[in-house]
Amino acid sequence: MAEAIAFYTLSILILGLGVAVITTPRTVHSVVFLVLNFLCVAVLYVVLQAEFLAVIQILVYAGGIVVLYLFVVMLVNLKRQPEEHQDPRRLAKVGLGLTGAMLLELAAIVVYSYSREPSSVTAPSPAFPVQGNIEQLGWLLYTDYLIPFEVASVLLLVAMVGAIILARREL
Amino acid sequence: MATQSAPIFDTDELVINMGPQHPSTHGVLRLVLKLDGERVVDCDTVMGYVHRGIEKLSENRDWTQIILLTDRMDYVAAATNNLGYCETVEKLLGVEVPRRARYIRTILAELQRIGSHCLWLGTHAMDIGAMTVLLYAFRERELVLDLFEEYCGARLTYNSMRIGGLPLDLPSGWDRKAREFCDVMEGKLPEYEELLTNNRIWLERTRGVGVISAGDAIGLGLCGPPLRGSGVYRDVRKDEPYAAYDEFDFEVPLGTRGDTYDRYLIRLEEFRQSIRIIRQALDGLPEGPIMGKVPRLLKPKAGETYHAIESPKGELGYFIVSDGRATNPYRFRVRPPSFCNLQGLKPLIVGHLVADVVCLIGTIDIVLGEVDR
Amino acid sequence: MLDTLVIPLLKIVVLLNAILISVTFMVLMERKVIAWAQSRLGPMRVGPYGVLQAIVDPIKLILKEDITPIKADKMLFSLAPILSLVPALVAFAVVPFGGDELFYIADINVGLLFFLSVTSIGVYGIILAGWASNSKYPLLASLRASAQLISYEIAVTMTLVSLILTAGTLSMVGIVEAQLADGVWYGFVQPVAFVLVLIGALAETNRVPFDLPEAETELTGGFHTEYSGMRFSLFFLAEYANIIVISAVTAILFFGGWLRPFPNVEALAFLDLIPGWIWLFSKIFLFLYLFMWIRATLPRYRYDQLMRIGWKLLIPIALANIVVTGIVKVLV
Amino acid sequence: MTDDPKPAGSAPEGPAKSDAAADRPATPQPAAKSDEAAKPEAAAKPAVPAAKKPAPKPKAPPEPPKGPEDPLPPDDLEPPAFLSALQQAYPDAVEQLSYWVGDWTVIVRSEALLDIATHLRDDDEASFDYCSDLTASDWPPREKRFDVIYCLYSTRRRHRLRVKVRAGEDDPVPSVTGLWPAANWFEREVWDMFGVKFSGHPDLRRILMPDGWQGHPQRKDYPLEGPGELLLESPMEWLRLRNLQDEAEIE
Repeated sequence: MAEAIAFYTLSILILGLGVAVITTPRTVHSVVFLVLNFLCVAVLYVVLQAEFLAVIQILVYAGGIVVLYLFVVMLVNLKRQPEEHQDPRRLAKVGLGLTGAMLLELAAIVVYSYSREPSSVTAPSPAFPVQGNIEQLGWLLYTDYLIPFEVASVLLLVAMVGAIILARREL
Repeated sequence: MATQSAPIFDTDELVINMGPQHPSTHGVLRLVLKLDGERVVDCDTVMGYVHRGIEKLSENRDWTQIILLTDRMDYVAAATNNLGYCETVEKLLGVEVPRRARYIRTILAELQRIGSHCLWLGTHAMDIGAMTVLLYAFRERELVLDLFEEYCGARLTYNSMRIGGLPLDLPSGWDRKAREFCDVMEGKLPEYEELLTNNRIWLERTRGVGVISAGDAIGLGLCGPPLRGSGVYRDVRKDEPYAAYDEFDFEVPLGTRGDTYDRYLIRLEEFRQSIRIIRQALDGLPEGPIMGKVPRLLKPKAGETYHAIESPKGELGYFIVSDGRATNPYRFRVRPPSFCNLQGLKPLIVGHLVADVVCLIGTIDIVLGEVDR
Repeated sequence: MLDTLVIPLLKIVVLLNAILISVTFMVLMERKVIAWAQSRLGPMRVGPYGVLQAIVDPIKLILKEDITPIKADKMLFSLAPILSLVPALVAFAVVPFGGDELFYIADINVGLLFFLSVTSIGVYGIILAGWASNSKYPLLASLRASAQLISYEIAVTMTLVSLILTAGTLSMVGIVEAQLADGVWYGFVQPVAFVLVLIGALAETNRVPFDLPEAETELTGGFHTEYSGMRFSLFFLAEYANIIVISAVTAILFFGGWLRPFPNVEALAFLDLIPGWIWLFSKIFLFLYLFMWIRATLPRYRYDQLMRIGWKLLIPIALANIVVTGIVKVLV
Repeated sequence: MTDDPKPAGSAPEGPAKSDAAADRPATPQPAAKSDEAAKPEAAAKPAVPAAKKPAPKPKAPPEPPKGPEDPLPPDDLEPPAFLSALQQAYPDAVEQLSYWVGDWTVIVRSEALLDIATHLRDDDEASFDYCSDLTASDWPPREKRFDVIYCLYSTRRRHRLRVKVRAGEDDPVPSVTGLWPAANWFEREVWDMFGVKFSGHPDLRRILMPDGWQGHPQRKDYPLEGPGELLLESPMEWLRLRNLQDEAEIE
């Protein structure tokens, strides 16, 4: 019961803040709403008993990445209006496409979850040799998901090198 | 590889006003800084906030009344201002100053140099964030002020010299106290050095910051420690000796790199040389009168002269024109060392960061009362 | 009900008051310590040896006029001081002041990470304060703050990874217990990590020599230039609460928390007569003193030098430290 | 901005304070504040009858001084080598040599100032690489009322020289900023205080006085009391007028 109340309250908050992020006229305000949004998501993780994920969510997204957003938003002068695009209904088209994709995805999720055995969702992975949330996570990452994990880190490394090369005019 | 692409966003230069109310501009100096990020790309120096028209006032005052106006220029080194003015008028009048008076003048001027450098050291270190040095330096400056108070009764604006000599002889026991002060001061210098000279952060903040070559320094008319920091041997005390400096043995410290650290080392060394001069002067203090033969009514013959002394800030020059008829100078001009050194600020700070600006204002050691007059 | 709600609430109230009161006395202590370092007396007028200054100062700040600049962004301008204070207080939730359950509010299994993530939120207070003031010096300060805090957070987090490797847990209580089990303070096992964390702590709390976001002599007070009265004092509260919490965490991670010195030496067992929390408090006190001592002694770094130290010195050393710790852990 | 102050009592200028005040009209100069207003008066009014040559001549106490004495060097004194060389190199440009209490001064024509300055800086004998001071003095009765004085010093040879140039209100003096960057602010100050124009100066603005100031305070005909009575008597009114002016500028 309490869990349900928490979940729905948080969901409403998260959605409301999400709307606030894209509707606020001032960029800095929208970044602040984004931070609050992330914090609410972190609380949602805690409700789902994923403390590690919650803490990482705050540390990486709220504490790190959004600070960089703010940094950029404060540095850059956004007074100039964006130039008029040739197709005035471009935004509508893009929005329509995105919405369609989103709805498709949602439908796929619904269909998928109903087509499966309901018990398989709650069934845990094979028994862990370790106890505790973080320990289990670490165990999984370095055994079953080792290759995706390493691929992700290499991808991030490549992205970082690319960003540095783009940012520095001459090397 | 350089990609030529138009910037997507407008990047404005940030223009900030540093001063006239700012904790590190050492008075009412205003710098209009154009910043690219934190890097200074342009700088305009605005001054004149304490312009009191001392030159104009002096042209309407008696020759003796001007002495106390000179106090108000470089108010942390009033005695050297007095000295420069009195010597210039004596040069115009052709008055011979007794040897004892010249010795005492030298002692006072060197004490003043120590006092002024104390203030510089404290504020300079404070600007860079080392707050303790300020208190230490002011502790010693207090002793200098005490000595002056005992000599002439004032602690800041001394009015301590007269045309032709001195108003007062040294009080009894003053020379002993001055000697004690020399010992104390010599003992305290290692304290400053311990806090700063080999401090990693201090080195990083001052080494290679505000480098100016010898040629540029001469061209820009820098004087005093900023000029000597670039390795130019120029000290009015040696080149054009005045007071009793030709009778003493002292060295002129020179820098090699011309950066803030060199200027810092030079001023610290000047503490030691000043102590050395004071000791020599106290040892050899001759007996005799303290006033030369000066006419009651001062009316120098028509003519003009320029006379410079080495104030703690640099070459302090007086250019005085007498028309030979009035009891006041026809033209009274001060060549303020702070003004000239301040002119060297812009080439120093362009290209540096905001944090270096305060460091460089400190290193040129200006007093706005003297810049603006 | 009693165990899950009332007692934690009571603990929170007690702790909160303790922090706020200790901050005021910390200001007094800082003034006194710096005064002694500078051969002067410090506050002497209010009460014997100026002790009551700690009470008078907050009263003065509360009574002062609270000014909001006309051109400021009012919402963020009011939000910023709160945003900077709250994380500093929240971080205390996972700081254990003793081994017994009485001495901490929560011992969660991600305690150390929680501490790091919560303190990383505190930077928003500074950034938004600088931006919302709509003034140039605070803006510069908030740019400095964001760059500085991010880079130092990375260094500190990286460094703590090697400590976590040594302890094998993220729980604060667990780390102290691990030190007891190993019979040694981790300050001696991980001296490099200790130094790095200390430097990072100075940088994250904006203390000399890394007090660039405030830098009175350059930026005229930095991000809080436009603040006055109580809002200004909230920033101070946050700064000092941060110092206390970071001192406490450093003491716990590297100096055995509430353990006596040399917990493995039987001959020193008589030291256990002194309660654990006194040990912890004296360690915290030593760190506080160290912070003040550093402030009285050192000049300030320059912005680019600070960034250089963070990225080119601390982070590589922290990475190397992780590798070395890992190798030692595997071999031993 | 201000009205003519017309000080009623004592004469404002320095030289007028001599004992001979009674011989003259009560206020010798109406203390004009703006240079435009002062120009015709200053040129016309004194109408000094005698030759305006500043060469040594018998003193005329009641008159305001017509120029500096610029005493000739004594006959038995040989000028330094670089001065003789300068005289030989520019016989027409060097007007006079002067010597007083140990200081050498050379008076040159302003057209040739840049050549002479370059010579003085680059000549090995002279090598005056350091512009110690640059200032002016004002002698209102003279037609070329300003003396611009350059105090030069050589950090290599360790000797001094003063160079003097005469300038009127409208004839600019060539700027020596290109030779000695130090002269930049000095020339700005001279412009600010005396209104001497410097041609070729990169940035000739006021330096000590506020940007909107009227007049040049160091001139002898500028009153010691300052710009006028309005500022002193009714500062609010003065401020209002000033603000009006500022607004006009903004629009």
